[in-house]
Amino acid sequence: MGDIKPVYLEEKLKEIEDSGRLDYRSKTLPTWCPGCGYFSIVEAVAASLCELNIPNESAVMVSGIGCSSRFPFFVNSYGMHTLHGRALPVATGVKTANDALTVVVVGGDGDGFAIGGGHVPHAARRNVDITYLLFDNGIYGLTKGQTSPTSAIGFRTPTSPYENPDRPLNPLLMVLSYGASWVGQAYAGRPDHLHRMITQAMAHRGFSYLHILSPCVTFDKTHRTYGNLGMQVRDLPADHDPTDRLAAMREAMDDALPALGLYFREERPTLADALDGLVEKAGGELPGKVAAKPARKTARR
Amino acid sequence: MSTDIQISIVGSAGDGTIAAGDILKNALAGMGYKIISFDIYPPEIRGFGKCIARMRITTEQAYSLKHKSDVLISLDDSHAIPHANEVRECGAVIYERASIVQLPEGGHISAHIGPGQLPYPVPIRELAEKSTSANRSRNIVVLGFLAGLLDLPDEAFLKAIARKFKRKAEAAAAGEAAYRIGREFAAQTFKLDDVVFGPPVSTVVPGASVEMINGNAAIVRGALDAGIDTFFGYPITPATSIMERLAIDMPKRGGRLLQTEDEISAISAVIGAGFAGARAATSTSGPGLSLMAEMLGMGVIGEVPAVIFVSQRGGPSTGLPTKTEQSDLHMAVFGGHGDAPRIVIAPTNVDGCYRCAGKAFELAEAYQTPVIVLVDLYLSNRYETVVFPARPPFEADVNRKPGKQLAGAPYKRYALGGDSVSPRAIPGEKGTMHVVTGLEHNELGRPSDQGEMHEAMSRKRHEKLQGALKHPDLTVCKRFGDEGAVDVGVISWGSNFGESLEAMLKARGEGIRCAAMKVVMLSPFPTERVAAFLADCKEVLVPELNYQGQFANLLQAHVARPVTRLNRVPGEPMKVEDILEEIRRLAGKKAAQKAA
Amino acid sequence: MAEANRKVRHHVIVGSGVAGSQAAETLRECEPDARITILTLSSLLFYNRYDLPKVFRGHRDWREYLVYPAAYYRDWKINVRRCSRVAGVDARRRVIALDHKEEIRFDTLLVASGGRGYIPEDLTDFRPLMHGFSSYTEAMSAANQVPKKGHVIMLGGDMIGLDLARTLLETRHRVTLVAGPNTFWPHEVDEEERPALIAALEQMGIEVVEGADAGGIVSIEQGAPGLSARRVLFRDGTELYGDVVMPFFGLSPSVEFMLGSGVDIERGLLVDPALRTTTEGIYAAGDVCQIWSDAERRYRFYYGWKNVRAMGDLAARNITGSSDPWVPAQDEKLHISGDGKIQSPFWEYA
Amino acid sequence: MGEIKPPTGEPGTPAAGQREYLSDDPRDIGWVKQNVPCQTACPAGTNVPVYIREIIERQYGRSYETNREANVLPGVLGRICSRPCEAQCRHGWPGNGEPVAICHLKRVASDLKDAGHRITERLYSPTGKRVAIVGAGPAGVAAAHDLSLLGHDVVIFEREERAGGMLRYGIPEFRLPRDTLDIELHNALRLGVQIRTGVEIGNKDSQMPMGKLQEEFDAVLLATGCMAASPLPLLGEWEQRDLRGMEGVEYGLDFLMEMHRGVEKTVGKRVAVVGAGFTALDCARVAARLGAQEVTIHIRTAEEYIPVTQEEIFEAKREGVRIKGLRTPVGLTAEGNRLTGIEFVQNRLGGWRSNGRRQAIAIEGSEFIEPCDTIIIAIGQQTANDYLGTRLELDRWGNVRIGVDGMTSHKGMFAAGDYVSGASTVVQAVGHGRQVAKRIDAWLMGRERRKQVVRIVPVEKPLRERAFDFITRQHMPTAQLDERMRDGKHEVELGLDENLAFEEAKRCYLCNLRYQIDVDRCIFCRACIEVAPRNCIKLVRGVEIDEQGAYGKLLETKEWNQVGAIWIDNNECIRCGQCYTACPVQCISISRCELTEVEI
Repeated sequence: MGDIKPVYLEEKLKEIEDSGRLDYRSKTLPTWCPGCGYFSIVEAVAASLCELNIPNESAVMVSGIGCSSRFPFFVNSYGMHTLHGRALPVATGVKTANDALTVVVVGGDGDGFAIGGGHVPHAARRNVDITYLLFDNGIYGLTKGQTSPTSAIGFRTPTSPYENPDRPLNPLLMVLSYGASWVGQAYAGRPDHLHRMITQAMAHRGFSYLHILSPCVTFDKTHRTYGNLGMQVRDLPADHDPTDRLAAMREAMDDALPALGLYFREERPTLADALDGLVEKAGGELPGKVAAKPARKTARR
Repeated sequence: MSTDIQISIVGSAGDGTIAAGDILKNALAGMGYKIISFDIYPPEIRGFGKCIARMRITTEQAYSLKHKSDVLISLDDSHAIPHANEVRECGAVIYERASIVQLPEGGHISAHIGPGQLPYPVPIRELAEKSTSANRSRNIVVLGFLAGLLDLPDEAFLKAIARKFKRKAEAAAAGEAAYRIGREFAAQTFKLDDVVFGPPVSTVVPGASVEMINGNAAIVRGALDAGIDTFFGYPITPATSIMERLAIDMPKRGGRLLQTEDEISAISAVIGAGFAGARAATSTSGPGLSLMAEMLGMGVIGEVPAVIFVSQRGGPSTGLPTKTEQSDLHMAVFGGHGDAPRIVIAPTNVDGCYRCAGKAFELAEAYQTPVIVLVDLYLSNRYETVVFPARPPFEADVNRKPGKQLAGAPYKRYALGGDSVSPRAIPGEKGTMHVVTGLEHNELGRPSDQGEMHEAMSRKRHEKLQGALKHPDLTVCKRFGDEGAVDVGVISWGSNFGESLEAMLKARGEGIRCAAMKVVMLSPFPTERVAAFLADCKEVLVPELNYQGQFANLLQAHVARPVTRLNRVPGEPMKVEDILEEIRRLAGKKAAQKAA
Repeated sequence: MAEANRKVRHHVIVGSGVAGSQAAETLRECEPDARITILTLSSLLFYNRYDLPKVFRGHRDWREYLVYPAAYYRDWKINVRRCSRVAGVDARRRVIALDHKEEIRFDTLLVASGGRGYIPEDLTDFRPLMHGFSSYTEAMSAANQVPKKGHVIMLGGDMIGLDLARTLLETRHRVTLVAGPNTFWPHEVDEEERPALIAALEQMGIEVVEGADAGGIVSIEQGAPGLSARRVLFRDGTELYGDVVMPFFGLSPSVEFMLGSGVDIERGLLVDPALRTTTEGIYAAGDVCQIWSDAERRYRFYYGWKNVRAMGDLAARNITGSSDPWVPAQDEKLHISGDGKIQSPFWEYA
Repeated sequence: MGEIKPPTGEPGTPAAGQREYLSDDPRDIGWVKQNVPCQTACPAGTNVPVYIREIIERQYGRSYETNREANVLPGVLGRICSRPCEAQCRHGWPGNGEPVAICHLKRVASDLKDAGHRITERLYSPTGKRVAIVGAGPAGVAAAHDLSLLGHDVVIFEREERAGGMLRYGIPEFRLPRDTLDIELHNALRLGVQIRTGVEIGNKDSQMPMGKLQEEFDAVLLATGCMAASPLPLLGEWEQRDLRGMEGVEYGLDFLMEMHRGVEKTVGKRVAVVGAGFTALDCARVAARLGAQEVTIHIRTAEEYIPVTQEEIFEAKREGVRIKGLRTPVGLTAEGNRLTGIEFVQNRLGGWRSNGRRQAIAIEGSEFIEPCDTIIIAIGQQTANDYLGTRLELDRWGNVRIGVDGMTSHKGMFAAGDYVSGASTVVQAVGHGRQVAKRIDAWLMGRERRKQVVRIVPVEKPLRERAFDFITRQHMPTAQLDERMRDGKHEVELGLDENLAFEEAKRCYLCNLRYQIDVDRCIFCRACIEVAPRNCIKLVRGVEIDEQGAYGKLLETKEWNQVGAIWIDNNECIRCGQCYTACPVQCISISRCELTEVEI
């Protein structure tokens, strides 16, 4: 039960308008099923872009195929809606062409860890300076509810009518082991925390991977529902050290009670840095040092 | 009295349009009517896309849908308004009586109902909420209303509703409540006595069963009746339901189905299982077939049986994923790298889906090659009433086995000569061990880059397929209509043939001398029989749902003669009227020439 | 083009009966380019209500009752919006609000919504046990309830009911009339004329019960299974049994959607002799309007098919520029002809 | 920002652990005024949703007490109220169906409360101040009750033999049984109010002079109502003639009062009632019961504009009363001193009057005569001021003028009810009596002792189901026609039984529940809009604020980058609770908002 202290609408509206985050929304109303957790994510991304003061034209949203991949249409920025599973390579191309852009890749669990699973390790180890938001609802929504690589064992779907025999992947553990330089987890049902995590992920220089747990309100009425997720998620322990990859992996191992927060963070050269380095090593000359990144405000909170 | 009624339900995604159509079809089929139906739905799960459930209910099986419906049900006016004029004179339009939001002038469907049509406003939402305290059951409320309006028996509907919600007792009870309140409301309304259901005609022969089924379900049934052992697949519209249905039924028969991570993996697994002797298949649509092309080449060169069910949709790329089109013929017949001949069969109706699906496994084994069964979204999702024979008309095992090997004689997996089909051995059998490779190989299956060998093997791979044209109990092509010389011949393939046939029959009714031919086997091509037909025709019309005229291209590659192409890509089935118009034009042209 | 469009006037007519349909036709003749929309509650196009007794002769196909085929409306470009309930009229904004939340803008509005069967307040509790006769649907429902040679109890007995009674007698049904002050409505019959008229009804074969003599109706009841479907009980203890009970107490004007519009209403819409209501651009015609009669110095109703049609025609002409006064088109006298039969102008229709 | 206080610990305080807020922010007060239209429409300010909710919970006694907080005569008003609340009921708004039978439910609380029901009221300690009230009608009784609660010493002076005023002498028993009236009057005055009946204030010998009251009491409240029947303005030769004493002529109010004092009244065969109010209808119905064969009510305008409830008109018609419109009497016809008919002139409707009714304009030369044996003139009542020793300032309608403090032009002399407003309704009199009582208290004590705030209490669930909205209005069972006519006192309306009451009470939307979305937690997923039964949840970019500081219309948008909030338009909201259940992040809260008073 929330605070029942009355909220005065016009004050609230003014606060929201003044914040400027509406500028990061497109005009189009999102077409996801009402109640979908993805609404929470698009809202948080808008708020984070706003908070980091990233100019709209410097942001690029790249996606593949799936429910989540409609995302670029709802953000007031550049975007690409590419092929199933191929968003990460496209984003790598975009980022390599212009390092000044803020590139956000969005995709679902199927896009990222089924068809496109082969691309994730490479984007991570190269430390492409992009933010990869993985919308994990543990199901294939767009094809109407089949199992995904993160579906639980025993989950019944049209393609696993008796039960899903496969154990789910642990993308966090995978990505930690792939060498991603920023790894975190959030939950669509906690919009505040989600927003803070996205802000940090975007602010990070390098490949940031944010795993976002979300329900599929249309096809999953039993497993990953708001009700279940709400009870399962916990915060990372207060004393968790985000520079300790092993500690992060230990926390990531607990997929029954997923912990929310920043698992791991390190600063290391990005793909662009490495390419620049190769050029230097070859004795070439950089084509007029890429303009400094657009100014970023540090997170307000 | 014979029945011929068409009902359309139009709604927005999430309104339960398709579900309502399913219940209605099942109820009517349960009563013994023949049904042909085809649903149209948008790519979004929710949101604002248009859904149409459209069905034609007849005493005898019809070939296609009609252009005008007898009843239109609107679950969403913004989508239904453009279809209001598709209701025939004296037909009925059933719609939501009151809007929740203020509408602009003309925003309500009642503004678009012509003077000849009958309006039926129903407080659908209110009735739904009244009966179940929720608005989800609006679709069932209208079904209740429809049943009342057309005086259809409750039992058939309640059975169909119970079947729809079989695992959810609560939903079934709510469905029944919604149905009853709709029906009750109809009792207060003006009766539509123009749409009359005559008595259904039973065509069940002893032992056979009659089912209202769609193309994909028929494919599944054919595969099961042919004894499919393994299936690997990846969801893609409009083929997904093949896999979904197999997922339910295959384990019951000891079969194994696996959802792989992508099409590349799926076709790989199918080839592996085929090598190991299983009857294996996958299903996909155009984009998936593209991904599979590389592994398809492997199947051809390795002479591994494999069955690929392909349901076409609008392309290229993601294109029109929920719309129908016949534009993958080129890829199915020619697609891939290298000289990679394969068998491609394209059924023309739901019954054909069943037969082709079963025969595909025979063909794959008999000619040791990947077989593509090419349907499209229209046929996959189209429901028809099909009579299934008591015994499946498929051979359980047509493997040509190597038999007892002479001591010391090496087993030639790819032996040349004869009908070019070599004995095929399966792992686990003694004395016939060999290697299947993607490299060009000799008769033993060992790598060989000799030019002669590549020529010989290429010829073998092509020649062996000729046998498929004479494969027993398989319709390769078939002629309908007038015998002998005709003014106009219509030749077509796939789902589009129903409309072509109906148009040809109508043209005959108008006194035009004409005939039609359906071509089921596209590769290898039945050149002789098609050429004979074309020789009878003064004018040839080739209607198909693609822009390029892919079938006409294929036809002309085998039989050089001018044809008239009718190509449409509206994402929907072709209109019978359009084909008919073209036949009339061609017949007129002929007459004019004669007169001159 | 846009300029031309703006000049096209939109005439909206509420009601598709004799008055409304006649008005639409006259409007089209007077203004070939105008937009004409008829709003009606009915699910059928204009049909002949005077023909409804035919349902008791077994004529059940609604198409038989239509006055014009659908093509007429297409050819004449008259848009008929059926099953459309008017919720209210905003005379100031010139907008009609339909019940389903659509607004229709109009330049002129003709209210020709007619009347519906009046049921005296003391009988309203029994409404579910009575069969109306004011629409095709109601007529069908009554006809379906009456068996061959069945017995109809008619309450009130206005001229609509008596017309039906003539058909019922010809089709060998039994008719009992519970007479009262509304018998012969809309004719105003005085005490002296009445006995002879009642006798004429009896001569026709109608069994007449004087309701007042029996102390009035106490209740109408559903008959027990196997017996007659309805029982009418009178205060003096007598009772009547029949297959259906049909009220015929005359019409009360359908004006509720005009309440609050600012247009003056007493029982019907008050109009001047040119059929203009008190609000500019809004006219009324037919059974719904109370016309000021200079001769009688009062507002009064005029009934009958010819009157109503003439009103529709007049209203349309006045809407399109004329300013003619209303002249009744029909004699209103009820009389008994030489052969002892009742003759009423309200039974004469084309 | 509203004033936030800790729990008050008053009766009705929510269970421990919950909180409640008291707010005096105009936006919150405005919210209640706009959102609880029945309460706002009630002159007494009855907390309708709460008492109906208590009926659903079958707590009839509590429901009765909730009523009594605003109106000490629930059983009486549950029968004869003019129901301004029902005209405003959200359930009766276009598209929503028919209004809740608020009045009938009020009667339910009275009828079904436990036989041993105990009245609970909070008393102030005695102040030592004395107040005299003239007139024991609804306004006087309501004021007396409140003043006595506030600790003042109250004495009522009543001219008639018994208390009740109009209620007892002006309303027929078939509408208001006297035992109900007696009990409620007794309960209202039981807290030490002295009532002296048969005492007439005036300047004659037998009367008590007003000056004496002023001397003996700290304040005097005049609540003598409108008890003088207005004369019928006729034209020509009849203009100057006094109709009293003419055979066949009755004045409506006098007719009823005499009857209720015990005088045997008779009417002729054909009775014409002139007038359009409750009194006219009552007279017509009484006439029908007295054996008249033809009773007609003649009105100047049309049925649409007469200020009585539709049910009242319907019942009168059912009893055989006819209503004829567009006519004004201009003269009578008579044989000697005996009335034989009325001459009317035909009217047309004219412009609007300030009270929302229409003017009638006579059409020249359209006179006509209708024969009748009795005319009952019930065109209105007036106040009588001749009993006062002093002259009071009057307004242009001849009613006494009072200031915002409730005081007349004479210091210490207050006035309330019809005596101030002219003939109106009982509920207005009760409401006004209470208001003026509060003013008197403030004057006597030198300060306001109570003020209005909004109490906001969280509610854990919607309390309703959507299916309730489709229950149709329950009909009030009425006595059979012959029973009614046989015994003129037989109550016509029989009251709702427990089952009917429960069904009817469930219909109430409980408009005092405020549904609110926490914009900070909202993820804009529109799951709530999906299930909304009406256009009640909106994508908003702004809100209008009216001059009182309360919210007006929500400004909607369909452009995503304009959507500042998804907001529940409580004015459209029918409190079905669908959105509350649908919200995935539980960001919808429900709170009960009710006007209450706190001590200052």
